[in-house]
Amino acid sequence: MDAANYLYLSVLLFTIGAVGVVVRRNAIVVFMCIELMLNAANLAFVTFSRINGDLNGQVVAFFTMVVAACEVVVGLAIIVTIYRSRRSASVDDASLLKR
Amino acid sequence: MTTSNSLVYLIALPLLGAIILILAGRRADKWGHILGTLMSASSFVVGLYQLSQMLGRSNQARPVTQKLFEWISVGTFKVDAALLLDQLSICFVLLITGVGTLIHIYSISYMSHDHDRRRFFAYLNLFIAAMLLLVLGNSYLNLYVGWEGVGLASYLLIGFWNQKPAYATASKKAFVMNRIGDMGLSFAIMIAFASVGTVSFEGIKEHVHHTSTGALTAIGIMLLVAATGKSAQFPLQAWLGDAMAGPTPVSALIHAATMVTAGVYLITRSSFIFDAAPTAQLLVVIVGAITLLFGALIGTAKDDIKKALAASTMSQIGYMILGAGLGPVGYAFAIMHLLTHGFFKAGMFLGAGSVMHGMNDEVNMRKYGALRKFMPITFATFGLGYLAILGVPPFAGFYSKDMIIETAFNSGGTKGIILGSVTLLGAGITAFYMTRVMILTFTGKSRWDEEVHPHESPLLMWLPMAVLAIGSVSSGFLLSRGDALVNWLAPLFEEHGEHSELLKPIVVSGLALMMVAIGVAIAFLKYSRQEVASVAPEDVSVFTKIARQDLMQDRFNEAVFMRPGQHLTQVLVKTDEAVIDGAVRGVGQMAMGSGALLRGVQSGFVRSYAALILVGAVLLIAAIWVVTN
Amino acid sequence: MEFSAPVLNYTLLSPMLILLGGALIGVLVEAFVSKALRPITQLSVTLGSLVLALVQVWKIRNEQSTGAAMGSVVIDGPAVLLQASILIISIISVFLIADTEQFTALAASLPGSEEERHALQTGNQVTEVYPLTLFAVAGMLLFPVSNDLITLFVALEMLSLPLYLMAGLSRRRRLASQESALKYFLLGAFSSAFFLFGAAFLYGYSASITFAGIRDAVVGSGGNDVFLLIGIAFLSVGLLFKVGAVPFHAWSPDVYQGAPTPVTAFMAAATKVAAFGAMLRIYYTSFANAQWSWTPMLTIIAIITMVFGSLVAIAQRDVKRMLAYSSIAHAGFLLTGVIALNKAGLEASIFYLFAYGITTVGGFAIVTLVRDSAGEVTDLNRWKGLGKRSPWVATAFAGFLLSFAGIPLTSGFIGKFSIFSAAYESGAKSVVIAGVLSSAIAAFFYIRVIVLMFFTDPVEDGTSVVIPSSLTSVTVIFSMIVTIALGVFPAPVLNFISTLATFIR
Amino acid sequence: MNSLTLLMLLPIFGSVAVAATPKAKETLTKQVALATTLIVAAATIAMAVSFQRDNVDLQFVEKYSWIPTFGINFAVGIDGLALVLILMSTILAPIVVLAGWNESHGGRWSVKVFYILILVLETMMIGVFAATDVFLFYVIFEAMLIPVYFLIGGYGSGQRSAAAVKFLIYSLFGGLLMLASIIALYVMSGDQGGHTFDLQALSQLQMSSTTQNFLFLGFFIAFAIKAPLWPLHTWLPDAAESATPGTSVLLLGVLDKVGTFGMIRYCLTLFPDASKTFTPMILILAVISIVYGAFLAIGQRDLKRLIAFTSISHFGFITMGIFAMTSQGHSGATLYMFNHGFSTAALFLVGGWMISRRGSSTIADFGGLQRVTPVMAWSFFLAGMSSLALPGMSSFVSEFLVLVGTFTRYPVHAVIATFGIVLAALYILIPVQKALHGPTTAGNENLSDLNLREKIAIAPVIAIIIAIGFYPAPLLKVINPASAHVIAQLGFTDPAPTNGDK
Repeated sequence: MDAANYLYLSVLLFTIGAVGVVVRRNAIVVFMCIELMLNAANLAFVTFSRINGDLNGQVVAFFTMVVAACEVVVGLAIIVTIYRSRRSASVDDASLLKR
Repeated sequence: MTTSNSLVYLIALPLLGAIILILAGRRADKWGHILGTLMSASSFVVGLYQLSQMLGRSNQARPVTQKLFEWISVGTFKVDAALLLDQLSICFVLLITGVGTLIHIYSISYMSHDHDRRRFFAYLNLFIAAMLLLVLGNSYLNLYVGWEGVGLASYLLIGFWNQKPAYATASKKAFVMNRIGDMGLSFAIMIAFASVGTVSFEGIKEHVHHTSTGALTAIGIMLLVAATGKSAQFPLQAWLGDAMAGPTPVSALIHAATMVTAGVYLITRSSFIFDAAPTAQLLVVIVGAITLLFGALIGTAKDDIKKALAASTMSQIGYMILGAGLGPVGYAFAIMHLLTHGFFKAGMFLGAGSVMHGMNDEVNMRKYGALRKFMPITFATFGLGYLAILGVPPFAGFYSKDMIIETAFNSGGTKGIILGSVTLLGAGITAFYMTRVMILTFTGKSRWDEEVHPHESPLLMWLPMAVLAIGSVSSGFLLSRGDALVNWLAPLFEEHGEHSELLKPIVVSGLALMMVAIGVAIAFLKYSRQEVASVAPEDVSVFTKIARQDLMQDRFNEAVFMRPGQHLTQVLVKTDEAVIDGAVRGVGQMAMGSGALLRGVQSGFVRSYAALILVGAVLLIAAIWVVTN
Repeated sequence: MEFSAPVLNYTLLSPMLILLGGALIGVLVEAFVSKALRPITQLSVTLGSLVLALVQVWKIRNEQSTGAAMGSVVIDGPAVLLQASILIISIISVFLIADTEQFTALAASLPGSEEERHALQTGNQVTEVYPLTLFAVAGMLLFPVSNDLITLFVALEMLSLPLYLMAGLSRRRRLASQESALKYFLLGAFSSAFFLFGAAFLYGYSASITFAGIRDAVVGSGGNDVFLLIGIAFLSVGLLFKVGAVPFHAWSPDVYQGAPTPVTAFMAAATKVAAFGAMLRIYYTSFANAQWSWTPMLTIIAIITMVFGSLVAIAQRDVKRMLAYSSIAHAGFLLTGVIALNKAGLEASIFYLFAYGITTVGGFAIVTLVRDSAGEVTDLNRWKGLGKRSPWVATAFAGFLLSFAGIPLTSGFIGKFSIFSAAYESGAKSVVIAGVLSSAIAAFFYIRVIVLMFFTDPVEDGTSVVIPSSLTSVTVIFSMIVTIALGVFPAPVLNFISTLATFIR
Repeated sequence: MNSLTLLMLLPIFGSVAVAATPKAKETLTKQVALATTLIVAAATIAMAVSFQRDNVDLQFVEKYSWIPTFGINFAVGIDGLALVLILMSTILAPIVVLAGWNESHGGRWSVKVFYILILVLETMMIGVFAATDVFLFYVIFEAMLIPVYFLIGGYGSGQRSAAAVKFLIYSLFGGLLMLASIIALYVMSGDQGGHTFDLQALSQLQMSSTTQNFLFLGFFIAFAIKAPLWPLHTWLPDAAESATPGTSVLLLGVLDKVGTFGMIRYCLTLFPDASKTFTPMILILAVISIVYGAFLAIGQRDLKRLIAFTSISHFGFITMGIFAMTSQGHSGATLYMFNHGFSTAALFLVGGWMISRRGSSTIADFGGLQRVTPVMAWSFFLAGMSSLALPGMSSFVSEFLVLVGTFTRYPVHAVIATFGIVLAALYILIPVQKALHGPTTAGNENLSDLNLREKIAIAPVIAIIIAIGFYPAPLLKVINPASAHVIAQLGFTDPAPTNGDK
């Protein structure tokens, strides 16, 4: 299969993720969409690694996974805290700060 | 040219007096009037000394100069503070200081009850100094300093009693209208510098022959504008009547004898320009002719003695201007009339002051009558002045005015006939209104109120009147004897060729006397044969009404200049507030408004922020796409 | 497959290593030191590490090497300057962070809960903010010295993640604080996804993850230009997000307002240095030859950013939000330094970053001082008459504001002048003109605050200025001195920057 | 005294001394401030005496490296133009301090702050005229806004803070435009032989006419706001209305001169071609300013606003003189700057005393003051006469020079401008009549006349006005070489008299 197709897939996933961030209200889902975007990027790295015949791209993918895991830790901490305070995981409810 | 070191004292003495009197304040109240009078008198003495020196020199060597210091020097614009005393200015010096001193003396008594007499003398001294500078400056710019200086002194003196709002307004009006004239002088100086490269009399005179007629005409017209302002000539005449708000000695000195004649001086002094600019010269004549009738007509309807005299002054200066506009042949006669007028008009004003002094400052002639008995000396001196202004031989006016009328007739062609007729007509009207003044004031029945107790004025007041009366009687004869003044001034003016003689002098005199007789007769018929109402009748002809309102001069000025000006000012004030500052504020508000509007982007919803980022990212891609393709 | 041991130059890496070590000690301190000693110990450890790191940076100031970590980290003049700036700013920010009043006793407790009250009463103050700060600073130090995409991404996350948490630590108005943390986190993660995706395409374009490799590809026009352009655009999204450029700025007002003020100070100042540092490096080295593609884009963004920031700041009623928008405007000014793409631009940007950072910390330090019984007062209307109540504090704040406004004899002016002249030199005249005009707009709201403080009568509503702690005083005074000194005698600093500011490739 | 730097430092030392005075002893504070300004004035006069009048080069030149990275020097030096303006500023300073002895009391802050601001401002006033480095000039140009801002906002009256803000924003806006131009100059200097801000070097730059035009505008708009020229004038009346009289004197008398000074020193020197290009437009603006300012002055009800608008008219004259490009116009404009300083000072100070006694600045609230307070009335009257350029007053000489100088090249402009002298009579005499003449208005019967301190303050102002009116030569001899130099550098010669075209 043409490696370019993986790229298209990656772009598609990224777009889905990005649109998801914008349209979904639940903080967890929003966060998952972001993870989806990160993984889309990972896919792109791996694909390029394949296309370019260079292993560095795959190394990046590992790093990304680790970083994403850290992000989950921090993110969930924040989301949980706010859920406990507000009894709501909707990102739209958190709009005290504006204008 | 002869130089002298003493010219400056002419000016310095009265100036010093003014400074001392102003700075010393109330401390000088006791002796201020004495000092003021002494300063004026000593300036007169210096003037006499200068005259004696001058007489001792040959015709050509008579002018003397004194350079004081370099005043302004920038590039080629070089003006020295320098004085020039020649045959023309010595006439003025003596008139100013002589009449001035007499009026100082008069004022000591006239103003004795005034709380601010010292200040009055300070102003008088200031005026003398400025007026002397006006006639002694050797360049137009030096003249200009004096020119505005006398305007200032006149402003201060008209407004001497400025606690009365009307008087304060009168002084302001005088100053502003004078400034319009001054603007003309500014223009004249600018044009002179731009076209000739110098502003001194001598410098311009030297270059006059290779200067374009256009430039000279422009200079001449602008000088005429200046003259109309200062000398209350048409169309800048309206301030003079109101200027009578000042104390009467002021009217006598400034608004009759000296300052208002500065225009005549200016034109005469600029003879070399006018001689080379016929158009300007013609305008001078026209202005003079209009004004002499204008003033005379106003004079016929005035009940205020001072305003009647003021109108007369305007008219008489019209004669002088007209004379000066007739070219080389007329200058000397203009000056002669100026000098004789200085005597008789000052005398009459002082007389009027004397009357007012005895009548509790009443100025309405309809409240006078029969004062002959109560004020014999005033009547006598005033009467002599009256005869002089009428031009009854051998009084002063006969010599000077007839010469102008004669010159007017002889100026050639239709112009001569028109001018001659105008001057003759003026003489007739003059006779009418002056007779009216005499009758209303001194003869008939008394019309004054009970509490008024007319009395003759004290010595210090009548003495100057008497001296001036002597001048009114004799000055014309003395000045014209053997063409004394004409010959004295002759070296200053261009030679003039023989003139065609339209009418013989004796015919002119006859005609003039006839007109005078008619005027006198009408006045007698109108005012002596019937009772004079102590309140001005209202059921008078339209012409009288118009004449009472100074031929609508104020209405005209108000309608054409003042009210549109005020309106424009108001509009501009509002425009500045609303449009210009409004635009500035608008920019500020626009910034604030757009800030408030853009604030809306910050909705507080994290998803909208994310959308913003997403849109931003897409736009970035699009932008790069556009740029690179 | 052979596996060679990585060669690390520990001297060059020592500033970051010291900080990470300090952070780890901090974590241990949190666990093992008694609550009474905890704050002072944490503060000592943190300050000690920062100062030590600064000393190390000073020692390596003349090093020029790409070999610190096998080509992943580059140490050169700009790196030293930026790291030093970050460290200095961090030190004076830590002085503010030392004010425990600002931080919630127990971040995990529910706002207003019994648990929270208990923690407060017993003085059981959690001090995790210190190690978090050190982690963040370490990330910031790494960010501008990264020399490949992996390191860059890791550094980005390293500096961001602690900041997300720190934003939520406020003791007062905890809901807002948590909200700001959430927003910061979600948007930050979102933008880093863009960043990473862009990085992937750059890798696709150049077949290399090192900056040098990307640069070589750009110079040689090696790969698919579409990849390059997508890469630049998306990578820029991530960077522009961090610096707060429009339209990626939306987080900053909310986060600045919600976060504890000392954190805001730290974040506003230090993050900006780090993010611009990285941006300068990558644009000046890797992308320099693709200038044609990104200059127009950055120019437009710079212009929009400065104008938008200045305009919206006018409409603000909250001092922290106002400073946030002001910082957006300043991001616009700083972008002109990137656009300039010349040595003067680099020097100017570094100077500007340092000067602006110091002034910002000083400004927020003043904000921490104005309080009522419920904590900080950030409503500008209640700042009325501050000049009457506490003239010195108000004067200092006015000084910082004037520096923000770029009035001569303050550091802000020299910064603005140098950065605009650099941009002009590179031909970016439109940015300079927009910069000048938006400076005029910006002046308006800075001056309005001065008017409020000095020319309006105070309202008696309990607002007062607390006596600054000695550490806060040090911050304010130091910031003030630097702000003025850099305005009046900037020559030594400018010279120093000038001799060092050259990127090695 | 022959060091400009020292001269600039003197007021700073003074302000330190002021700061050191005990808070309770306000009189001591004032005395220290007065002493400082007097010493500075004396030092400046000493400097003026040793100034070589015929030397067109800059004198008392000092140059210290300041920010070598950008080629910026602390470079000062003066020619005749700068000397005259510095002289004016430093002579006005003690007068302002003495005249406004109690101005500092109504303020938001202490007396000390007031005098510190004044003294700092004095340093900057000297510096702004002495600077020969464009950057240094700009720094002072902008920095001097700050003390004035606080002086207006802190010690003024009425809508003082709004007026102060308006003043500051307006000025900053202009300043920033100038900054853009300065940056461009700096960059160009870098392209043409090394970064520099030296005025002399910058004037040698080669640039396209488009560039020159834009850069010129950057400078000119800043100066036109400062000067202020129509239609950028609307900050001035507000500022003058709110500021204390002393501040107004410094603001209109000195600070605004920086605008017209800048036009000569920077616009003409740096952008000779652009100056010529824009001359027609600027002359029109100048003429509009003259007439417009006069009309607006006539229409004002507030004494301070009225004075402000007269100044707008006067600045129109100055600008016209500058751009007439003749030696008379130029020297006249420079002399005008000097004279305007004193005549405005007289108006504002006396007006200020009137206002503080009456407690109102509305002209209609006055009336009959001549009888109640003769000395004050006289002072006001003389100040007014100076403002309307009565011959014998200093303003006449300068105004006439400007008119004559303009007329030789631009007769139409000069003619329209001359109408301004009639309007001047109105805008002075109307308030004179309302305030000084007429019956004494109720409430004014017991106003006190000037006290000794006030007399001492106003006397030198009036003395200078009259002295220069009669004997301007000492100043003109200093100004002429400088003006001639500028005109010559621009390649202009005075138009020759047009005689001989008959």
